[in-house]
Amino acid sequence: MTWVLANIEQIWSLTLDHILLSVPPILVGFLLAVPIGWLAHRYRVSRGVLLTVCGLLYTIPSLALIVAMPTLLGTKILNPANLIVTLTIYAIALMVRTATDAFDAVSKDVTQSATAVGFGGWRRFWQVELPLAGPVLLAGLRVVSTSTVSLVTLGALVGMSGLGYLFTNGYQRNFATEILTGIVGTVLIAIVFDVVLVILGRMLLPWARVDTAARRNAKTATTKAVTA
Amino acid sequence: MITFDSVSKRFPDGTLAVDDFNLTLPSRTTTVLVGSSGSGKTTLLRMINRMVDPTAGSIRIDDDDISTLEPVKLRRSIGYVMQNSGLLPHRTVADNIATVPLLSGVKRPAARTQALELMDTVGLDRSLAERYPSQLSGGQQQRVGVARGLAVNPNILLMDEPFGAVDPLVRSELQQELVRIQKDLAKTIVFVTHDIDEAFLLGDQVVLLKTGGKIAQVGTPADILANPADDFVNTFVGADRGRRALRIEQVSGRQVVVDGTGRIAGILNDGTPT
Amino acid sequence: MITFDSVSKRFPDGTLAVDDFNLTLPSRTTTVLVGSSGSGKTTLLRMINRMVDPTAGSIRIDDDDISTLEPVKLRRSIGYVMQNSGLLPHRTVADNIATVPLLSGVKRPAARTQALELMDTVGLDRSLAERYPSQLSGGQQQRVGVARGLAVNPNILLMDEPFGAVDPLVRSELQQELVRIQKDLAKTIVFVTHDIDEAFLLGDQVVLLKTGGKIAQVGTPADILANPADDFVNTFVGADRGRRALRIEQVSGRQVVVDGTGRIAGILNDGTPT
Amino acid sequence: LTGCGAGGDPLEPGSEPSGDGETIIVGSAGFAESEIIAQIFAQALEANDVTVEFAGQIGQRDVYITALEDGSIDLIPDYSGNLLQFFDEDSDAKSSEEVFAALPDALPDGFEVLDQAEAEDKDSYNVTQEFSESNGVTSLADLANLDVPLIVGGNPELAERPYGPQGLTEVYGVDAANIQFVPISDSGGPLTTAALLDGTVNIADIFSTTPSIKENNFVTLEDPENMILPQNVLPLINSEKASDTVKEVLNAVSAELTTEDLIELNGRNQGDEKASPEALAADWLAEKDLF
Amino acid sequence: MNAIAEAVAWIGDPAHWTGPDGIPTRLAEHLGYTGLTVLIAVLLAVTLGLYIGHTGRFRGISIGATGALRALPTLGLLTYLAIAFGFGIRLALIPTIIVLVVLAIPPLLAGAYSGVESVDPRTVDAARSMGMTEWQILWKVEIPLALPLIIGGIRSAVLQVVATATVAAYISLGGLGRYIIDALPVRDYTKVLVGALLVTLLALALEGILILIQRLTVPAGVRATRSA
Ligand SMILES: Nc1ncnc2c1ncn2[C@@H]1O[C@H](COP(=O)(O)OP(=O)(O)OP(=O)(O)O)[C@@H](O)[C@H]1O
Ligand SMILES: Nc1ncnc2c1ncn2[C@@H]1O[C@H](COP(=O)(O)OP(=O)(O)OP(=O)(O)O)[C@@H](O)[C@H]1O
Ligand SMILES: [Mg+2]
Ligand SMILES: [Mg+2]
Repeated sequence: MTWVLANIEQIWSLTLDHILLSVPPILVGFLLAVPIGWLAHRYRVSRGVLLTVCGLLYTIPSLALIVAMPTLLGTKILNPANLIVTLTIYAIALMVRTATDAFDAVSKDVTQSATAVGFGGWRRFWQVELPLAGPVLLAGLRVVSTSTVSLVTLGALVGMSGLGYLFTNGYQRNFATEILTGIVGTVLIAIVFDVVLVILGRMLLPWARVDTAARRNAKTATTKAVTA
Repeated sequence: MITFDSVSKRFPDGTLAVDDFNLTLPSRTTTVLVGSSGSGKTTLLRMINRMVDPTAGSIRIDDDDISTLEPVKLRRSIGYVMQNSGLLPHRTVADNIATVPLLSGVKRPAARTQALELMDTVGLDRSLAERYPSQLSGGQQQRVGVARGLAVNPNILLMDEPFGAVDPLVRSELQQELVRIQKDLAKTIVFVTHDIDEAFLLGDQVVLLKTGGKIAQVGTPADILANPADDFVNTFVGADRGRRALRIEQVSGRQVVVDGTGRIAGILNDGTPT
Repeated sequence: MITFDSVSKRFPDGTLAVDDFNLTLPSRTTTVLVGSSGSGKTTLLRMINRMVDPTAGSIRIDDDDISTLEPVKLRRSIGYVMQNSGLLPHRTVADNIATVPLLSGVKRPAARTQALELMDTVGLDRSLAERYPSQLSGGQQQRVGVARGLAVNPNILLMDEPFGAVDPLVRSELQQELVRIQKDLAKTIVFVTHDIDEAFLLGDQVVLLKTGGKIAQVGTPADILANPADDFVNTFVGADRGRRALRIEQVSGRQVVVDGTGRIAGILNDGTPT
Repeated sequence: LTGCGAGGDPLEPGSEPSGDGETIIVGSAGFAESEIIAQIFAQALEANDVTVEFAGQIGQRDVYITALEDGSIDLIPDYSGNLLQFFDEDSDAKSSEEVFAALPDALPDGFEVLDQAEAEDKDSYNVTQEFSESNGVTSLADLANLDVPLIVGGNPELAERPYGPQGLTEVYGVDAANIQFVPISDSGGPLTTAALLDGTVNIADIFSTTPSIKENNFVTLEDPENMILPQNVLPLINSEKASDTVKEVLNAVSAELTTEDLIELNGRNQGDEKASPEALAADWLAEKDLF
Repeated sequence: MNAIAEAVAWIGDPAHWTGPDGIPTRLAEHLGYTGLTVLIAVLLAVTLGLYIGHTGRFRGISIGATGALRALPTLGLLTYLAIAFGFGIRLALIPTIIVLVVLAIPPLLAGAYSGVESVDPRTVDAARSMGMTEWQILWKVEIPLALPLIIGGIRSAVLQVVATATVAAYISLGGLGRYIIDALPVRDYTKVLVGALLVTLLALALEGILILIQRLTVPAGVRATRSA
């Protein structure tokens, strides 16, 4: 504890770096996965291909991918983009399946009836399909957020600042407290992100809390994403 | 008036859902399409608002061939009510009812006022306006569905088994409500069901369909009961199983009407048959 | 004979589902419990095979207080048929029917032979024996459910809205089948439904329930129709909405029976009331 | 200066400019001592109004050289012998002076080293007192005659180094079949020490300034053939960034830095105090009354 | 592409197929860690999952716990266990397996309890009312019907464990991660790629086997439902 207090400034700065490295993959991964998921939902042909590719991406060991990034992207080796792009790829791999399920889970009755009362295609997407996919998308996003925050620690192995530094550094110094601090910090960030997402969800999807079907779908989606 | 003129529909997978269908649905009356599962009822109904386009033949509303009308606009001018209500789960009751007016550019306060009035029309308490569909009972949801269908004050109202999923007591209430509303508003209603009792209760004109949208018989309920066209109709209306073959028995000093299956249908009000 | 003696059931969450219920269900007859949703019908039924234990009072089968019987053994001796059949989706039709005999140690070939016989009894073609439930229609699934309920040759058969989920045509067929089977086998059947028509068709004794398992009226169908105990019963059987208030009209030269809501109920067979 | 182990990056918070001139990105290798020295460099430069960014614990030499080449960092503390060997495997420079003299030619264009410090920290092979006594081993030269299997512990990359297992074979004639290598990714840190103490390995590559050598009475094996080159600490810098001010400051640092300093700093970092590299650097600068 | 060709050539080199650092040895080690982990994790998590699914007890807690487990950074946990409990590198297998088990638990647990929960409650109710004992319900109804999801959980656990078992190398164990961890400090991309390729291939092979098992074990009636 004394060590934590003595080094609080450094821990805080590592925490900030950790957050800055976590947010882009989560956001970008989500934003890219939604349209991809929609394509997979909409067109049978693309579905198999897209889902298989995403499954494959997930089996590549993360460390290898991070190390390969400078060659693939032509970036400098200390560029945080290497880590961010890698984690974005994992986020997409994880999220696309959920996004597909999210659009699949929108009741056909509802989309049909939306068409029947005169929603045009584009409007129907924004005002009906997307919001109704919301609860499942959120469930997937929460899983992605947790796993991304945890994966950012791997950056320490390639010189990226973040709470993972406390692991490598503590390991070299045989200093368990330091490592434990890093673990607790990482879990805390994950929890804070999760709480933020839940609150966002409540604000944006007020109906989802009372809708049992939506809650059930979200629950299934979480399970599926965890076992993906 | 809606006119089907040699209309056929073959789905891309080859199913011939409707085969050379001809019918006129008079204005301001209720036409019920009744038939068992897969007979093409929904397909016929959905051709009227161009959710499905016929592969042959034409459909006219009054004198416009609907294939010349823009689908989205057409749909906004026709009320549509379906089983499981098809309400938007993420919008409140009032917003659901106001969906189409809002889409067509009616201002929010005006649309809202109208939505509340429609809630009265369909017998929904206004206090439910801010609820979400999932917070309503099945029967209430269907009422919202009907209100939404009426929101653009359409001449035509399409109803696809709107009461198919609610329990018998509520169902009977909703049927009565529809009879009442129709008495006031006199829309051109096209109603789909596979319940012959419902068809007989609601239909001014009942259309009995066989597979492929083939018409087995068209007529008023009494016509059909009194002069069933063939065995298919007989079976369908239950005459051959005795459900329609009633007789009168004396129980506890009252005249009880019993059907051919032994079930008691009711009490005879008027002692002497006219 | 099944006797309910001051039976109450309060669920852990505080709901008083059944409040001081007293009734005798005679052997070898069908007693129908009818009432709207939440009136406690299922709870009453499930107390008979100890799926639910009463919080007060006692239930006797013939002269045994069932609370002294081992639940698993008791259940194996009572047939149970429920809505949506509750079949095991991973077992074939024959295996589903033979479930309980197999559990009780009957050898496979014997159980199988018996299962095939039961398929005859309930009117299922033997060729369906190797199918899985998902490969059957809803009506066929319910028949399998009934066959399974009969498999241990129980004295008592509990049926909880067994035909609630099938469409009206099939439903009516299944009802007739049950009437036929009961004529042959004469079990003590306890049948739950919320469809008053079904209750009147099947019940030797009909029990009309209000919320909390309160008995509104007990009697034969004709008793209830002829002398409804109160307004609740009147409403429930449809007398106040006019569904049971029949009158006779002349259409196309035939006598048509019309109910108070204007719906045509059927054709009168016998011109003169007896 | 906030970051510690931060990549030089657009996301790096709190690297506000101070003074004029260009920014120098100071990097460190992936072990604590390098980070402490790098902190000393960085703080010394900052005290002289040079704008500094910090990128700590990048990785091993192969990685940070790449980082220097692609401009991710501009300056890093390095060790003379290994640096020379990295760029010129065949060099026959042996003494500290020879090595330092050979460096400018060996380094690729665009990079230079500034003055080297007296402070030295090199790989060293260590055995326990007991092993030394019972096998009569005090020098690497004794290993060839040993019939005990040699289990060498060290960072994974030692396997690829000329002074690694293959060096033992080539320079000291140890039978390659008699050497087993156990990679331990803690840069000769506490786990390596523990492995040596509990017998998981019997020879461990530990940096010579590591306090645990003294604490555990390990016997550092002599290296009569100078297989392991002298390893004086020196700044390796991108020539473009080597302004006069920068040179002056870093040379002043090197003039003061001793091997004893390194041992002490490492001790405070790894021992009970667990002082951070940042704090240690500040203490050292204050103690030496620099800037 | 060139890099991949080099990696393939590396793999093809017979010299890399013998000795303690040869592909067969590393592969066997990797499979060993994976097998041991999955065995332990299945015993723990599937049992617990079946219990939770059957009784409905501790459901909330276990969902929370799976979330928290997912947030635990593998690298941190690994180094912490290695140091804090003095396993050192001598007993490195213990922390490694613990970490991998922690990783494998969420998908296994989620697969098992959601599998049991996915069984139609009316089916379970019917089974009970026919006179099945609780054990009979579990073995004859719930487990067979939950099998697709249980095996789904195993599949995903195996996949994640195979991909992550590379970290074992970080605390001096073997496995395919050795290629990656050894090559990382010296930026030997070919070898890193070799490690990644072998891991991915192994993952795919195991995935294929498990899909096959899934096919063979899923009750025919359940398959019929799905295709229907
Ligand atoms: N989009 C489609 N593609 C292919 N075949 C279709 C499609 N929609 C309906 N069909 C087929 O067309 C036939 C008529 O279907 P339709 O939905 O109109 O029947 P229905 O009378 O409404 O039946 P139900 O009472 O079950 O609603 C059926 O055989 C159905 O399978
Ligand atoms: N396990 C339970 N826990 C708490 N309340 C229950 C439980 N089961 C039933 N109830 C409540 O007990 C009351 C009677 O339920 P029951 O299922 O017996 O009614 P029912 O007459 O069968 O209704 P339905 O026609 O809808 O099947 C209802 O208010 C119901 O919500
Ligand atoms: Mg239809
Ligand atoms: Mg019930």
